[in-house]
Amino acid sequence: MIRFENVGVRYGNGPEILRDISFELEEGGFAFLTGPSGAGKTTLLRLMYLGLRPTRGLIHMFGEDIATLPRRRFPDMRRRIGVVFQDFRLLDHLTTFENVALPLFVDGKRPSEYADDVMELLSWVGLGDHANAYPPVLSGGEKQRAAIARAIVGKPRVLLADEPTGNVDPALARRLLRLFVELNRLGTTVVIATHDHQLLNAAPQARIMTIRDGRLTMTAGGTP
Amino acid sequence: MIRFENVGVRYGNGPEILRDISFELEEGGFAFLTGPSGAGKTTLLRLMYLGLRPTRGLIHMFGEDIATLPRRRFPDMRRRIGVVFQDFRLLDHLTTFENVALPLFVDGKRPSEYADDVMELLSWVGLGDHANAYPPVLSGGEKQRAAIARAIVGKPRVLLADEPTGNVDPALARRLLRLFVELNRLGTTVVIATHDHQLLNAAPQARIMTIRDGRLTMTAGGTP
Amino acid sequence: MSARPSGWGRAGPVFAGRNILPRAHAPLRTFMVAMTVMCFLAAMAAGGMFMTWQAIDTWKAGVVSEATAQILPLDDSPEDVKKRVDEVVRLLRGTEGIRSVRVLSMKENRDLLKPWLGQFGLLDDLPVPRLVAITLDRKNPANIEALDGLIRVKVRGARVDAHGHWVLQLSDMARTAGWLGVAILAGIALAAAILVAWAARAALESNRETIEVLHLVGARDRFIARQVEKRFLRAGFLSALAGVVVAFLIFALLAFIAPSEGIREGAWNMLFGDRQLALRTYVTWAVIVIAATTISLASARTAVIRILQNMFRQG
Amino acid sequence: MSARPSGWGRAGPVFAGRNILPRAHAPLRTFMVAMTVMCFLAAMAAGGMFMTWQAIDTWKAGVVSEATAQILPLDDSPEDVKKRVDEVVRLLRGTEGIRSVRVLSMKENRDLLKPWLGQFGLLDDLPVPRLVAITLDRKNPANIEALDGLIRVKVRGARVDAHGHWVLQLSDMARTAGWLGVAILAGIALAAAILVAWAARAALESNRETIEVLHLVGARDRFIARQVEKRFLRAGFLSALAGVVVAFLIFALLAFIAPSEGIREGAWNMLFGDRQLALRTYVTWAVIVIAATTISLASARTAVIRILQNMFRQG
Ligand SMILES: Nc1ncnc2c1ncn2[C@@H]1O[C@H](COP(=O)(O)OP(=O)(O)OP(=O)(O)O)[C@@H](O)[C@H]1O
Ligand SMILES: Nc1ncnc2c1ncn2[C@@H]1O[C@H](COP(=O)(O)OP(=O)(O)OP(=O)(O)O)[C@@H](O)[C@H]1O
Ligand SMILES: [Mg+2]
Ligand SMILES: [Mg+2]
Repeated sequence: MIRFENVGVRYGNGPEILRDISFELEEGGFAFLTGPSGAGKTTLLRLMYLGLRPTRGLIHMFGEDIATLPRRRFPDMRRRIGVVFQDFRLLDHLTTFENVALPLFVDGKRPSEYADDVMELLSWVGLGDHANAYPPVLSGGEKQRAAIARAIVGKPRVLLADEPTGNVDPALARRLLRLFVELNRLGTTVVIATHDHQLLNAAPQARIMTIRDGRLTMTAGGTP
Repeated sequence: MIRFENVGVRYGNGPEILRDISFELEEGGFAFLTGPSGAGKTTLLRLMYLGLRPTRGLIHMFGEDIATLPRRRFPDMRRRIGVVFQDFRLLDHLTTFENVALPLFVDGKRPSEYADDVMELLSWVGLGDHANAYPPVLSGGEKQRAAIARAIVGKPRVLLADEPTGNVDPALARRLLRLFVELNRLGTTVVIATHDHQLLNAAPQARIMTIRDGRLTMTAGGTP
Repeated sequence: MSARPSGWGRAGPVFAGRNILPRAHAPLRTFMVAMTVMCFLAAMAAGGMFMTWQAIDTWKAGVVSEATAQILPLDDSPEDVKKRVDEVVRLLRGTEGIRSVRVLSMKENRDLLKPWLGQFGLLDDLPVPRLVAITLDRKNPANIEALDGLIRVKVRGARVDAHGHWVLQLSDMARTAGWLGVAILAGIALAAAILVAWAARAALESNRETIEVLHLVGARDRFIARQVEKRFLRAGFLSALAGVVVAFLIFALLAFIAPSEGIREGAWNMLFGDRQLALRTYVTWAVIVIAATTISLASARTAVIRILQNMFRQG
Repeated sequence: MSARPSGWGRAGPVFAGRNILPRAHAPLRTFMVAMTVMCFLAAMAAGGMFMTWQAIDTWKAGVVSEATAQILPLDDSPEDVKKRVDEVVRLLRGTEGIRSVRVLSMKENRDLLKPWLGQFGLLDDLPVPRLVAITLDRKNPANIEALDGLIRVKVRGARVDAHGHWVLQLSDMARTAGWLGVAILAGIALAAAILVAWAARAALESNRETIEVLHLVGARDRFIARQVEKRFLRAGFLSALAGVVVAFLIFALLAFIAPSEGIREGAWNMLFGDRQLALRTYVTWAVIVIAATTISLASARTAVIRILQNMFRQG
């Protein structure tokens, strides 16, 4: 599903952030990505969602080498990947509902088709009352939940979540994790970058990828 | 030091987010502010840093009623308060060094006076190598640490930190908490809004303020 | 903390207008103001140019449509001269293509000759020719040469002259004024094009974040470009139109209340009068609106493509 | 992910230029382009207006500095007339304030009278007055009335006329052209003021976040306003100057390579020639730059004060 071979990344002329990363994540896998702040977790996720080309190495996703993928194929690829960004990346001029429905909207679906689904998802993440609020008036945790909802609304085949529970309380974090686990059970490959050790413990079946000093180590873990 | 009397807040015509908040925090106190996501923690901090006027009630800070404080006195008041914003609020066009030194710069100090102090602080929070980097290229945790450094660089008499460890690993979180405790020992009143229960446990002397359904409860706690 | 009003109160969970670029933010509004102001200037310049051209045409036509008949005194008695003058007037009145005929009084005659013959009492005695001012029908002017031949034969010592000399000079002047007007219009149009293209680009640049997010959630380049075009087509067209409408209103006001009769008439003809003139004005104004909108569209489109292509290359 | 270059490579930990508003971002650059373009247009309009005025002045001066002496044939023999003409010329040549004197040939005389007296063979026989063209010294013209008195006394049947009639007409025209130029300049200035004020406000609006953060870390309103003013003073002034300099270069080019001698001379006089004309041009251009900068400064200042005062009121 996702296969890295000797991938290296450096930004500009800076030091190499990621060095010789090689791993494979099978379809339907569930993995946590940890490591100290600034280790390169976000960078690794950016490689996976085509947000950054590696300096060297090969990255296969869905059986294709994304380093040689032509630009016009990007949208198709992206529609199969849901991303929760660390800084949320919500559009301030759209309501929470519109933000969450955005992947469906750009896919050409009509609001009448997806309105109910989106509202249900919003309720699930606790934003039912805020569907018509704009992101600037949401609390930090509410923004994070809107970002999560947007990432999973299209039922992506791969979900990449960058620190998705940094701004919510532990109870809510476990609730959101259940959402990811549920999605994983339906076949989605899930990668969650997090510092939250309690979250790691709450999903014991997951593999744990740790980045330290630019190198990746991976626990065996079991697929569900 | 900080005294709330029957404070209530509602945004526009929305529901009352905070209701009848009354508490007093003595000079040199240390308090954690918790509560579920969307409870009103950020709102309460905004009241304290003059970022929002209460709909009703009295707020005394430094012995003055800030509801009737004229605008031109705000800057003096603000210079005694350091704030770590939940969304960091770094200026993208300034380097990390310049962002952190901003409170000193607007206070009229000369770079030559504070350059060493700022660099030392940056090293302490692990940003020594990133002094000349701009915020858009920092990792999430690095931005958060820059925001913390900016809040404490002016040795404020009150420090308000909103979720200051949501994007850093547990080890770094404890290191940053030590920074707050150290500052508190030197006389700064500290209020930290957080979901991180491990952080709560790491500072047992602190009082814990919990917001739930718009109401505040407060544990007794002991001053250090 | 933001100045944005709290987000309550929108009715349904729909994409308002189904356009997902921000409705109005400062850079887009600047673009719109720039479009309005520059299209206003261009429309004013075009209108002013047409009015000047027309004023010159009118003047030229006035001169062209004038001619003079001269009757030499010869050695006749004043009564005989008068008879010959009456004969000329009769002939002229009978000719098609002549609107009016007027015999200049002796005083007028003298005044016309004054610059050359001086204010001497002597002019009374000098045998000066009698002049008849002829105004031709502009639409269907009489042939001056044929008329001249006729009059010469029919009346002794009489002839008809066109004011050809002046016409030539005026044509030169008109040509100069025409080119000057075109140069001014071209200058303003160029300035407008630069400013409008730039403002469109800047307005789009400030949507970079939105474009990136759209791309990240799987929008195709074509979809994003169409959103941008929709937004700029609407904003640009309406703003350009507003500028031209303001120019129209100013000229319309001139047509009614300008202090000078000439300007009033010129503005009237340009806007409501002569069908061909009015058509020329409106077509030019339409071209201004279309050109400005096209330029801003093209500029925004180029910018969006550049943003999309440069996105996510490296770091 | 952002297009900003990775932030390495700045040397020291200092505030570059000690101005903490962003150096150049799209809205500020739009403001700068608007300043340049509008100041360019205003400077071109002012220059064009001055050149037109000057052309009219030159024409007027040409007419004013001309006069005619007439010598009536009376009943003299041609030789006697010639003597009297020579006498007039001698007198005129001896008068101060006259640059040149020229006796018109018989043919010229006849050509001048042709429009009125026709192309009859008769003119040869008619006793037409002889004309002498006089060109006055523009700086120190002779007094025409005194001259007329003198000539009348000294030479029988002679007199001197100024072209007063034409001067009056030309003054009217010059006044009209002058007001037209002022109206055009005023229109462009107004459009420029609106656009520039708006662009400045928009550029500032897009710094709202920065202003809020500055305020939050304890900056005084005065400090923030000063930062804004520094930024807009510099950006606005330089852009306005650039626009005027481009206009200057275009006129300078005209002064050297314009196809028409008149335009060449006009542009030259306006820029480098007559000290007073040049001074007027440069002062006007300076006023344009100063006014544009002031307007943008005032607009930005008003905007920053409004942002500061509306900040943190409620929600
Ligand atoms: N665009 C960029 N240009 C230059 N350096 C960058 C860029 N983005 C990230 N970096 C640097 O690369 C390193 C890794 O960043 P990354 O965001 O991947 O860390 P992370 O593991 O996600 O950290 P955190 O847990 O704090 O979010 C950091 O030191 C950061 O400063
Ligand atoms: N400017 C605003 N206008 C309207 N409603 C707002 C505004 N800011 C916050 N709210 C609402 O007020 C409530 C409390 O928000 P606040 O940011 O104080 O929560 P919080 O306790 O900080 O939550 P979190 O832990 O998620 O950061 C939320 O429901 C939020 O949607
Ligand atoms: Mg990260
Ligand atoms: Mg909060």
